[in-house]
Amino acid sequence: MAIAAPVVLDVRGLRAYLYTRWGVVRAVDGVSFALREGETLGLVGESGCGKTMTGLSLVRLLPEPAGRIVEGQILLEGEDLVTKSESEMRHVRGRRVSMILQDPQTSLNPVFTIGDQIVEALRLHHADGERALAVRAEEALRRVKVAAPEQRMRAYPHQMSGGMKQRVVGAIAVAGEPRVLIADEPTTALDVTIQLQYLALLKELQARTRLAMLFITHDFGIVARMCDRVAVMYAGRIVETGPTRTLFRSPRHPYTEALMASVPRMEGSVTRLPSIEGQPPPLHALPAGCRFAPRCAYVDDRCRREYPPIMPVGPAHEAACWRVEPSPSR
Amino acid sequence: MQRFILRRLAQSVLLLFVLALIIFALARVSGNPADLLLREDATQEDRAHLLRALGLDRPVHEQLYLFLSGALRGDLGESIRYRKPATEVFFERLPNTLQLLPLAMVGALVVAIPLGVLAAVYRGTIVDRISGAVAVLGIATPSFWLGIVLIYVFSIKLGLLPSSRMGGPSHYVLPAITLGLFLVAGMMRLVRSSLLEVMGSEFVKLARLKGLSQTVVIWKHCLRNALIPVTTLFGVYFALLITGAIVTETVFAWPGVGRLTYEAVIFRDYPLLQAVILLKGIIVLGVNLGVDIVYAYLDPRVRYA
Amino acid sequence: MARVEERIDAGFAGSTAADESALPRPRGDLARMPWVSLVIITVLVLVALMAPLIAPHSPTEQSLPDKLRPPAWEAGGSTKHLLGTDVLGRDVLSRLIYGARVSLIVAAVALLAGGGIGLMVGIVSGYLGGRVDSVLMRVVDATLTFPTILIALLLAVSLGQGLQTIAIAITVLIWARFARVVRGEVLAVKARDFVALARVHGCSHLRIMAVHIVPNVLNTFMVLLTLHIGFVIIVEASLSFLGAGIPPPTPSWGQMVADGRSHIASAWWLSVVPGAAIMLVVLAFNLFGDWLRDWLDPRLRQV
Amino acid sequence: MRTWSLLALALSGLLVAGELSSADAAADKDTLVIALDTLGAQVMDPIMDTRAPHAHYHAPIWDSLVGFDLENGGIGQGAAERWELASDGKSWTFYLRKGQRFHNGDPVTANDVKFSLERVMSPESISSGAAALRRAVDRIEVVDDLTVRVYTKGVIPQFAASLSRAVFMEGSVMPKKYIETVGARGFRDKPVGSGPWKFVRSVPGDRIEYEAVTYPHWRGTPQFKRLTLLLVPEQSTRLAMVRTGEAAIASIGPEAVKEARAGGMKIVSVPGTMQAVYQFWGLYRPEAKASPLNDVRVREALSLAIDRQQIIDHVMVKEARWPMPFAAFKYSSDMTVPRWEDWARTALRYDPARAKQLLAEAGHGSGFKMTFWNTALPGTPFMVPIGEAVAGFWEKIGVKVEMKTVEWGAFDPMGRGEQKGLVGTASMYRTAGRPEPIPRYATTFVSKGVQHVFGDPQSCPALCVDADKAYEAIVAEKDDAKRTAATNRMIELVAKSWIAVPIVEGMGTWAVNPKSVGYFKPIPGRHEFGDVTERMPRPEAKPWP
Repeated sequence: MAIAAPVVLDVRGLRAYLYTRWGVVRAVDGVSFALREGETLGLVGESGCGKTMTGLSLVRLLPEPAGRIVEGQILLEGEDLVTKSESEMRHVRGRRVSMILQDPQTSLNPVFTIGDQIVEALRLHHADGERALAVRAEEALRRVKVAAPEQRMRAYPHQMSGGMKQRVVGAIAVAGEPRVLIADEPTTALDVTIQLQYLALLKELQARTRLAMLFITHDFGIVARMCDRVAVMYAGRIVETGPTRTLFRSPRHPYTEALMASVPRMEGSVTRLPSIEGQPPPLHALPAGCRFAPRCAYVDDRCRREYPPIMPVGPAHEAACWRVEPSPSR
Repeated sequence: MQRFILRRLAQSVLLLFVLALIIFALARVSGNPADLLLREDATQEDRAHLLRALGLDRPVHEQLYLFLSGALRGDLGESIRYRKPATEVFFERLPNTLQLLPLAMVGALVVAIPLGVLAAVYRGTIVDRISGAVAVLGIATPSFWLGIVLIYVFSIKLGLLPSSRMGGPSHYVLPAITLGLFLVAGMMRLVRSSLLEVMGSEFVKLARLKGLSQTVVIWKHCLRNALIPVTTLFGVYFALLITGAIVTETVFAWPGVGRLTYEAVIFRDYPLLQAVILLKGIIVLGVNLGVDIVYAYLDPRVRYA
Repeated sequence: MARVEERIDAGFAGSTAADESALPRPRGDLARMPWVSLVIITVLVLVALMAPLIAPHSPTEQSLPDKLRPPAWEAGGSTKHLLGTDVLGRDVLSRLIYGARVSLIVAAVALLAGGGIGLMVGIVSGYLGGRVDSVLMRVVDATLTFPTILIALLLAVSLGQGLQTIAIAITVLIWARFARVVRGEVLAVKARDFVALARVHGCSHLRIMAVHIVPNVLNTFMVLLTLHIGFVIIVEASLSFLGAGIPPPTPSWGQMVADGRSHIASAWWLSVVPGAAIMLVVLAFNLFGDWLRDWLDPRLRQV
Repeated sequence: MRTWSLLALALSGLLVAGELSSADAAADKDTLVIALDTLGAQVMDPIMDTRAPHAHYHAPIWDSLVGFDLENGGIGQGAAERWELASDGKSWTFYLRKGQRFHNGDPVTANDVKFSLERVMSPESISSGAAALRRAVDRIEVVDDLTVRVYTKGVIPQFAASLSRAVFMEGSVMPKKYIETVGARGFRDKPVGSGPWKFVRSVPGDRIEYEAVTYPHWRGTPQFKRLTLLLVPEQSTRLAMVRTGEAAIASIGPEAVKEARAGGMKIVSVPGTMQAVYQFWGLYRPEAKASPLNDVRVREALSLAIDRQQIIDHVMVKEARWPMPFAAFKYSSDMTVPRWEDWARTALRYDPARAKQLLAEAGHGSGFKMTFWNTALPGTPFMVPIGEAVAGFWEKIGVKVEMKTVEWGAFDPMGRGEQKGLVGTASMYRTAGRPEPIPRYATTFVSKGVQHVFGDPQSCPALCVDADKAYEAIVAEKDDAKRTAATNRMIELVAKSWIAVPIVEGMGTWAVNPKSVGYFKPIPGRHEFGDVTERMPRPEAKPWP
């Protein structure tokens, strides 16, 4: 991976909270990462760790009226999205940042045809006539390998399989040739064979348009295949980031270590898969100090008192844990 | 789709048969029309003659047989008061009611949808609470009282609108408002809840992701989905309106079938009462079936089900 | 098609069995209780209970010479009759107070009877499903198509007018609405896993219905109760207008509004006072019902 | 949004349709518009409507064989100029006016009268007086074109009167040739009569329109070109229509008089249209033996307890008069009116002290319980408030009244047959404004009568026997003086029994817009204006005083 590729998206100290009846949910509690052009960053963690909320914050689609970005910057090619007005954000969504959601079954409007929904996205970016837009839409469908696009245009969502629908969603996502694509567990709802095809399709799209991709998932198999770099999230914060291979081979944060241990290996005998005791802390009642402390094998009282800052532990490899000795950063 | 319609028709026929039996019995329990037609000093012999003239002297089971066999042939007997076929009396008055119902419904929709959308979009805030209260006003005011106050204000005091009866378009305004207002609360609440549900779904996020504005998302994508249940409610509301019409038609001297139903009850006009209930039942069931078909048209998921 | 059924019923009851990921609630504004409605409701219940103590006059005591006296604050009004007197010189305020009792009794009887039947039918029909369900639902549809006012009129003229007739008439109509909504809820609850779990443990149908189904359906039932109190009072008023309401001398709000309607210009308070009372009470119960529905809405329990 | 366009289309279509439906006839000056609370069966055929008060929509089209005494109510000249009773009292001869014509030009002849009477008596007819006519008429003979003789079964002194709309509506004159050509259905669709107004059209449940005849008419030539009777069931709506000028006249109840005056409308009250009474049922029956109501002193006390003047002033808002004895009015025939006016003033006075004293004498000083059925007959809804006021007065002298308010349709059947629910109870009732009281006495007091409050043929105590004897004396009596004495005897018998007691004499009340119709006087006793519309002047011709 050429290190020299320019940073497309730079997220610094992002905090996004949800104000609910039971207190403030600190879904995203100080997340920072950078995303380079043509690169795929995996955002990994157990469900409820705030990864989806992070994705939604980037496109400013936190659930109204509860969600609000309270701190931090989201620099898209230097422009901070946090301070943009809603109408300005409308020009960003779809054109410069786009997103694929998890469940294809509900991602498409059931009462409009596929063609309508694609054309609607295209119309925002191209000032062509209806005829030309329809052609573009068919072209988009062909690009995501949907068979017989002409008939498909007139079909309704409920007449298509999950896999096909997710391709349509993909087509819509890239219709505006965005610079950044956020994929929030796009294949979780699909069965395995379709999953692989879809991932290959995403790779191909990325290669063709050089777009940067943030891939949100809890499936390490996908991380290994898709992502150049990985950021592990726990209880609203990134605890470790680094190149995929490094994290798989030599994780430094106890949580990443435990996660890697619980991934079934092809080679070697598999007895009982180790699991991590306890539960991730509820996001509206977070303990002081390191949030993994209650479940960490190497915990000491310092961990419980003070939250460890993220420290470099290797080439483009950082971790937020007191055990980690600082090593010469690059 | 054909199988669905056939099943519904079969059910409707069964329903109408049960309805016919109930109304036949209930009408006779409520008294005898002869007592209302005779003068105070009519003798028992006069009563016997009148019963014979009205065909009420036959034993009940024979009357039931005549009624049911007649109904199959479409002859629902002759109205005791109007001395002409009950179906004729009903269809003479039906157009008057049918001219009023759609206006009341459209009026209710025109008020209910914006209120519902406002309540959903600004859910939990004061706007939600106020639009809820405004909608509930429709249920909270007895419609006859509303009608009379409207007449007093708009025709007596301001002289803007005619006070009652049928006539040019200005005659439709007050009755339509009186009839439609009490629908607003139910409609508004449904629009609100179904819109909230739709707003929570994924494709709304996707629409926003496309870069569509909030208003386009709400008014195009969400409302279209949210309105589906509202149209299916048309059937239920149509039935509500036909009964609600009794009060409004009385206040505004509107010669509709609502008023006719009330008269049939008060005068114990068995044949007319039976005919009105059955024909209204048929219309309501027909409208419900029609609405379900329209619903299928609106919601593609159903169309090919 | 079933899915739509739920949504329609939701429209009536307003409780949506929406999917879990809907919007979490902002803290603060909705948590506030609908104080205004609660105050009105408690005042109403207190007034109805202590009617004999607080009513200045007996509701049926006539004094013809001072008939149609305006409320105290108007010219010609006297503090002896704060809200004026009616055509027979009876005190409007006292009749309003006793009328509250009548309206609440009718509402209570009709709702408990109608609601109770509806609840049972709804649960049985929802839980058993199959032919039982479709037969019961056809009966429900039949009752819903029956015109409300007409049944009440027919019962009034056959059984004789009175409190019990109106209560019966409304019960006959209300149970169908309750049954339909409760059935929808039961279907939703039945789909949840813990019911299947209970079956696995060998619980009898009856126990499951009582222990598992009823508590979950109760909140919708509560919401329906509050929303229908308004419906009952309005039906009573419309019946009085058609001459089949609660007969004199029992004071009832509906009858007062109906009787007062021909005095709109000369004695406005005769129909405006009870009319306002009806509006206030129905508004209070509906807003309370709406709040109750949102508060009990399953969606809001989890974040 | 397809749905929106559909809805908008429906809305505009309907509005346009509304526009074309019916021209708004209310505004123009040449049309006399009357708003009524009922149009009865709205069947344009005299033998098809049963309630006498509904005759107001037949009256404009059809003349009656015997007419009205316009000044003080009762009977007068009609289509027949004069009539006489044969010496043996068994037949009546009617002499028709010359030159009368039906609307289709056919002349009115004795054949039409014979045809009309026979048509009223035909099995098909359900008009409520038909049965009485069938019992009375033996045969009808056409003497010449303008003379017809009716033979009656036995002597019936009031036979001629019963053919006047002052009494019932069985005397309508119908066109024989026309009906025989177009048939009953054709006659009902395009009715023809000899009255001052021609039929234009009838919109069911909404209105009936008439057009004035163009030739002078003996009942009076109409001042307006058109007459429209509107059905407006809701009283406050009728009131609103008169105030806005959409209607010239509207029928209202006494409770709306204050409202009407407040709106600047004139009030026309038709005197002696009805009598609100209360009566006790089946006191002679064994089940009612123990009831305190069996003591005449208690019954008299109940009458003395009622302040009739307060009911007249407050409940009826002065739109009522002091009553005469049961079913008697100032225009009644066969009775000495002045004597009974004095009796009514003294006997029906308000004397609570005497009432309490009488109750004490009867051993009920501490009061007793009784059931009182409060109801209102069609057309007189104010009977219920009167009943409530009466119950209020009884409560004041210690009587605990259990009042049961019942809709008329449910109450009327209880009064027939064995009267199970009514024995030993009191109820509100009404006597209609009729010139002869005796037929109404037969209904209530004679043992064979429908209500038989004194006694039934099986058990007929002394009072019942006296009443039957008094009634027989009147019916068969040809000599006027003797019949009057016998009638007075019957009235006294009933008055002293205190079993059926008049409360107030009701009036028919109308609200009139002085800018739409000129000053006119109603016919006493006739609530409806069917026979008055032809004499209503235009507002500019005769302004209101």
